Amino acid sequence: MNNLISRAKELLESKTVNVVIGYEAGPTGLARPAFITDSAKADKLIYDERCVQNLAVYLTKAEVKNFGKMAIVARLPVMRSIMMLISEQQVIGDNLIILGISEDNSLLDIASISVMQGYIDKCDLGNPSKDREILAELNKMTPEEKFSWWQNQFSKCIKCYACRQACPMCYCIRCTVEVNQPQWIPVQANAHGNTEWHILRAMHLAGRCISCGECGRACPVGIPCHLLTMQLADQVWNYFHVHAGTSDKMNSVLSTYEPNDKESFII
Amino acid sequence: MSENIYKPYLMEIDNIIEETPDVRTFRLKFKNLEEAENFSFKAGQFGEYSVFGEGESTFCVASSPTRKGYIECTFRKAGRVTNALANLEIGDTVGFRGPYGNTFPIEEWEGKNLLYIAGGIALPPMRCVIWNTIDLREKYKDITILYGARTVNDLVYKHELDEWKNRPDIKLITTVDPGGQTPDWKGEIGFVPTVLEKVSPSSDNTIAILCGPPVMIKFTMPVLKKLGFQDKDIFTTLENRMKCGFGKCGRCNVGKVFVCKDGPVFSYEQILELPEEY
Amino acid sequence: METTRKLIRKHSLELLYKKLSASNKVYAPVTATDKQVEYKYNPPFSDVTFDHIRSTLSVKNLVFPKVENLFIFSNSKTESSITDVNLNLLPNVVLWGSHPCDNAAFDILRSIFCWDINDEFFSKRLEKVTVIGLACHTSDDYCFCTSTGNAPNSVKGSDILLSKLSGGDYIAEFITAKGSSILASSPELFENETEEKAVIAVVNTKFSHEQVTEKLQTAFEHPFWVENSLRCIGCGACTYVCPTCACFDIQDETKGKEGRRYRSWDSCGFGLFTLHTSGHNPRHVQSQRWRQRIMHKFSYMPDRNESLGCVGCGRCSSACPVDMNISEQLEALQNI
Amino acid sequence: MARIGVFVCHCGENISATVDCGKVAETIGKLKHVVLSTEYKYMCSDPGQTLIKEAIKEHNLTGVVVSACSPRMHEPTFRKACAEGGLNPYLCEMANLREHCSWVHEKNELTTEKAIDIVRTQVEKVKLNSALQPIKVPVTKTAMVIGGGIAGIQAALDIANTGHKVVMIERSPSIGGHMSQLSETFPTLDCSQCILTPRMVEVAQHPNITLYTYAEVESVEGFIGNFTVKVRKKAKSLDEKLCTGCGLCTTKCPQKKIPNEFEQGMGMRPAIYIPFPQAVPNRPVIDREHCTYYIKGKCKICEIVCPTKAIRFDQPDEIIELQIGAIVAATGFDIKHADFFPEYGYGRYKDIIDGLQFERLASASGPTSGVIKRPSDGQIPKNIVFIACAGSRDPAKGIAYCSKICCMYTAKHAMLYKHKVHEGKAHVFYMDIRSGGKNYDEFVRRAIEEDHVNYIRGRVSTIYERNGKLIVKGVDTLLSSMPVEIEADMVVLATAGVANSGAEELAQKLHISYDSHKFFAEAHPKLKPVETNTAGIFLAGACQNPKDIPDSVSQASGSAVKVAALFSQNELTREPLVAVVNRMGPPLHSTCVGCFLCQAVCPYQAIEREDIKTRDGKVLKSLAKINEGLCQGCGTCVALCRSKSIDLHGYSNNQVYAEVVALLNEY
Amino acid sequence: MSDFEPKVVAFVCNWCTYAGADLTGTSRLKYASNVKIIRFPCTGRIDFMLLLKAFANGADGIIVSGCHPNDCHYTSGNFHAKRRWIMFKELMDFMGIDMNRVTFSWVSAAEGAKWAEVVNETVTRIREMGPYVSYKELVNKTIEEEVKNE
Repeated sequence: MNNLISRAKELLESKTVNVVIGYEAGPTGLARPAFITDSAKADKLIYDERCVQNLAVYLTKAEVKNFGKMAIVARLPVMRSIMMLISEQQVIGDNLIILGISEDNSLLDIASISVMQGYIDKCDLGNPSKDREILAELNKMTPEEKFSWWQNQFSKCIKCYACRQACPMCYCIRCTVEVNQPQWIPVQANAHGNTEWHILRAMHLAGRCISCGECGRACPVGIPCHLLTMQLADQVWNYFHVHAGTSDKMNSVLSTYEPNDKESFII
Repeated sequence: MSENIYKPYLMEIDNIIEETPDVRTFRLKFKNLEEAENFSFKAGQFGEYSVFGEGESTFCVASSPTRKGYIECTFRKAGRVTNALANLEIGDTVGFRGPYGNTFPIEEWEGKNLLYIAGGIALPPMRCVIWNTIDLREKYKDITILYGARTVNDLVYKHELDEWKNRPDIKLITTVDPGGQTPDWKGEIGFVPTVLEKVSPSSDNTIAILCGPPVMIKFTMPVLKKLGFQDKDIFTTLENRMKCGFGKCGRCNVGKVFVCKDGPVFSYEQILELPEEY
Repeated sequence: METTRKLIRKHSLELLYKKLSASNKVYAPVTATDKQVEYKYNPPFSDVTFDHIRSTLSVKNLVFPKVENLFIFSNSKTESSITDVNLNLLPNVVLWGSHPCDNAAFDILRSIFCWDINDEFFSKRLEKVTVIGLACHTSDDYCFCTSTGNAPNSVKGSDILLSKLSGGDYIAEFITAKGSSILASSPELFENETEEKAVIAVVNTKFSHEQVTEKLQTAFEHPFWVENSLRCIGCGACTYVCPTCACFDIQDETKGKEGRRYRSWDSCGFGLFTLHTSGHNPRHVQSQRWRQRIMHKFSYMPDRNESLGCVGCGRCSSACPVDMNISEQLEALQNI
Repeated sequence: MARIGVFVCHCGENISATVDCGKVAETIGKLKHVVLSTEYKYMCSDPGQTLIKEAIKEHNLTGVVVSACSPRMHEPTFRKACAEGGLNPYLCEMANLREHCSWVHEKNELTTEKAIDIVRTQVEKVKLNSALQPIKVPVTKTAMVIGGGIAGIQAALDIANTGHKVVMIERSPSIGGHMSQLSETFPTLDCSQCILTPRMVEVAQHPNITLYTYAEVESVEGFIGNFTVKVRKKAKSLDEKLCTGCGLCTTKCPQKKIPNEFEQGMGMRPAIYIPFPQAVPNRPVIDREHCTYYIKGKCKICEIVCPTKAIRFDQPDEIIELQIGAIVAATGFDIKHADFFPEYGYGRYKDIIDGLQFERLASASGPTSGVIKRPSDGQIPKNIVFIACAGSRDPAKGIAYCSKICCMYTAKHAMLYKHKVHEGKAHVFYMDIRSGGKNYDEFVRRAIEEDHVNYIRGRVSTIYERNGKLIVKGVDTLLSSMPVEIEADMVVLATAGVANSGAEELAQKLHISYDSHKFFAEAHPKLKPVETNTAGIFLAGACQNPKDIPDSVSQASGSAVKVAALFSQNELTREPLVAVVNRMGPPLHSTCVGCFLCQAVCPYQAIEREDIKTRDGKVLKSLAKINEGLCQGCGTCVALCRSKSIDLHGYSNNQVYAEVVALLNEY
Repeated sequence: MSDFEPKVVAFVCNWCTYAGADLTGTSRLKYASNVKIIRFPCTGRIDFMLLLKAFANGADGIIVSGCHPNDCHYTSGNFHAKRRWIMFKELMDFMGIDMNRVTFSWVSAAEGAKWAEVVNETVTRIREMGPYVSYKELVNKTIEEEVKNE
């Protein structure tokens, strides 16, 4: 952590960056995103298991973009999000300094996007193990069981869109739910509207989800909606052998194709 | 009448005028005569117009309260509701809730000169008060109307502009942006603030009523100040996104002011006190 | 007015619950499998929790459902007709075990829905609700009811307020006629009060809301808003879990010739909330929306509705995925 | 003000026999906004069309639904009728009651109900149609032909002769291509150069043709009718205006041991050289890679001997920018070279050569002046083996296709050999003989029957040297796979024709697609064999796949007509059914977030980047922008766009959504 | 359920399956009238949301059909569509939404007979499965509940 703080100070003092996006401890002891613009305040920065939010979500936020050059504290999911954001032209890699954090919470030396790519390549890119277990359980269910399991979850949804807002890949200026000509997704938070919203969200993240699980964690009513996108991330790997967020030049799975893509259901 | 404050009057479209390819004026009559009897409104107020199945949209009543038995509204095809409205025909049913909001203080203006300045699709919210004061012509002194649009095609109420033009007791100046004129255009060519400066109406005992896109307001205000208008003598209307129309749904407020309740009519003096949230 | 206080034993409480369930819908908190506390209609008494600090959602949906029909319509070739929703068919609801903060919210909601003209969808629903509140015997860091003029044992908004005694029985305080009628109909379940003291949570005052309101008068342009909302991601979680947030949207939905106009919860945290058709947005960045939320509750509402728009339940802070802690921010605002 | 007119056609009895047209018209007439719903026996007949035209005027219709046959049949008919009636043709839709209803179902109520559903769906759609105007794209009437082989020459001359300007780009110092290397051509055995060189000269002298040799395409931007092409003119180290082509420099150049490309390495050339005597232009270039001056910094003998002082050692490459309306890619092919056939010992044994090398040996202007001498010792081979399908049709070698020309040129080679070496023996190993074409099979029969070439059906497994002879081992599959062994003096491999070097790069510059063998891909294998997927770019010759001369010339003429047709208009008119990016108000308010995933799905490179800048040039926002000149309206981007910021005219989100709703709900 | 007639919507591309269905007509091959076609320029244009909209509006089954791989009029639209459907189907399977109600097929302009088969096979299958109650309930039940005011 000391490394992180001194590195942040150095970057701010040398005016290499205008802000360091990291974590601080809030009054209840939870870690939360922090925006350090003054090197004197860099001591607030923390890094430990409490630091869960995917900070990459801020890279596309208007008020944060105004800072210009910035540094960002990044564990693997954040790095992968950054890769996705660069490849989708939302972030310019040159404006960003990555304060990489390894699995054992130490500061990595990530000098460039290609170094970051090298680091990512060495990591396990599958879904987190606790989610893998739940996914396996769910996949064992019958279709009827799955339907009622998910309907039970969706019945709680209040359409607060925390899942969307917490996701670094949901950076659209206008979300499909805000389109009313036609009204693709029913506005109201009922079974119909909620189900279609979650289908839409998952499909829009197919091949783009980097399995950070932030959507599920952000949900105030506890819907594990991250399982939907993680299941698709698994399937993207099964079908296309691609992990999202592993290169800054990658095209999304659904915007590319191979003529010999295999499927078994088209007659 | 039902206590359901969200329930609209059913109105029948009595007449449709295609002002421009995108802009329509509807004349609406109450289906229920009793409702028509009990209905009244004042200049400046607005309502929620609806197509059942598409939703509601907010615009001013564009006809004068002095013309009884109907209301008129003018809208531009822009969103889901206005597109649906534009598809309707004479005889079709629409919903109307209102009137909501405050009014132009036309009683206070009696005995004064009136200067109306409007740009583009902002003439409709002003048409109501214009006709209202014209219909009470003897109560006011000079009435001047300066109306500008991007092109000749974008001018709305063309038939009424002709009528005003021909009336000796109204001074009408129309202008279009440079390049927006047609070969037979006889009005001014230039932006509204420029033309205003050129016409240079006296601010003496005069009320200015100003409606238009933000950029027009921005450049017209300094001209008005230069001409000597006081902030309290300049009026305009604000238009924020609205849903309920009566200060509950929570979106139209500018600071603590509800545009739907305390507006839409504001004097420039009032506007200056508002935070910039409109 | 002097209120009646009676003792009710734990087992009598169950009898009361069952009796009320027979003739009303009882809306009571239960702990769901994932540790979240949610309200359900007529859950078995054994499932009802008496120890929760706060439910995930507030109970405002009793009077302001997340989706509510305003009327039903029917379209033919040129005609349309409207059918009202019959609000008289609404069932009587007993809200059971809700905490004083949530109960205090009903008055605040009334100040929004009925400040100018009466919103009968709200008021008719409220008429049907009888509130049997439960004073808090536990609290956590998010709680700040005492800073908003409430208290863990405030009777505001309750018809009956239960307070837990150290021995596990309860004191019932009958506040309104609605509450007293329950006593009248089941006197056998209640005993006279003893010396035993109620266990009431301690919630320290964090700020003075009067001072905050005062400060906000001139704070509109203050850099505080941008600095303190950078991490806000712009979801609607805080507003949807809030017991007093009442912003709504009105939409139509059709199927064939039939359709309905309904209102549904909306949030000032969303950009779309104020977006004009032209693309212009008066509150186009998140700091302006965050400012709106706090201003609305602590400045505009005291001014316009003569009520503070916050009950200090702390739900918005606990629901926030990025720890936007409202009491922390208000404390800071008090001192700017 | 939607005012829809619906016309239900009986199609004689084709529809009315199973569908109750009266009921359809009556039910549809009750729909909102339908002001006219009528039926008629034959809508496509003159009176039927008149009915529509009159109704448009009488009822002031804003949309028309013709409920008749398939729109694939009569949509143009009825759209035209609407236009004649004063209604924008894109406000007309067809409901397919014949192919999709009356012809495929029995007469019953369900069929009529389905017909009503189909019509209702189109009524709901047409309400959301918008009046569209055909897209006009200006056309720059200059064509570019890339490649100066026979296909390029033919295309250039044909286009130039229609009166349009042509720019020809050739990367080698002379035009002529592979055809200029050939000796005689099948099946007529007339001299290749004799028929080619006049055309080469014509290209050079044609007033409408500008020729750039020793030049390559650097970049291509723009779209049909409006390409901007940057061309790199490689430095020839020569002032072409001064040079008279006397050739003195080439004879004096001290560096003479450079393998001659034109002779397929069978001869040598100097560093300053004219590729071949009939080259066009007949001017030398300095091969800087091999020139002593460029390597060692001194020599300059050519400069000294040049009578007109035309040598320019310091000449730089020059990049020129050209405005081009259409492009013909005619970059030709190449053949597989050394090391590709280790089993045949190519490269190890000097006397195993490829077909093009044999052409040079047989050519009167070649290194042996037309005498067939084997490379190793200059002896005339007495026993010669030709192996067809060397590489072609061999999936194991990665070339599954037939190179098409080898059967014919092998027969020609064998024949030429027999004509020149009367006592010699010629053997041909083949898999199948593919001799489809005018007089082609007769030609092969002649080789076998008149010139007694020994055709052996079978593959050669190996070639090795023994006692100065090349032992060719194979089997004769027609003789029960009997092993065959031939002691040959020389072996000629008809190696596979492959894509030319640099084809992939060029395809990427042109944004055209190419197949797995890097041959350029046609837009449609049958119906658009000359077009590419990028509008305004056409193909000629063997860059598409190996072809013989007549095929190359035909395709070249074909592409020339395509270019001429394009140039016959001042403006290109295109169907306006293209995608559009939402621009809600000012561009800054566009809902497009600029992720550009749409760019990747677009098969036509029709999606461009538009930067919204402040006055001082700072980029505020980047948006996708559809190039209407390129978009073909497939709509794949529309379905991909997450924010629904792209829509498709004619199949808009609103329209298809309304169709789904209308199809399933009764109103 | 013997007299249940399913509603089936077909989303097809203009160049192959729509033309193929035209050929079915021209060949006078008969098929079930339950299927109604919506024309798209290309399978690449078909938004996955439209499938959900079809179910929400009462469809019991869906057919999605376009050009065979490599035959796309626009070169690659069907390849993109294929990937989209792979993902969509996996998601639906995971959520328990019944993909046996959707037939994905490639039907070329020459396969008039195949189109009739695809339609008949789909209609028979959906008829056996019965109405798609669970999705209909998703839409209707909630509205009813809201009318009852919770």
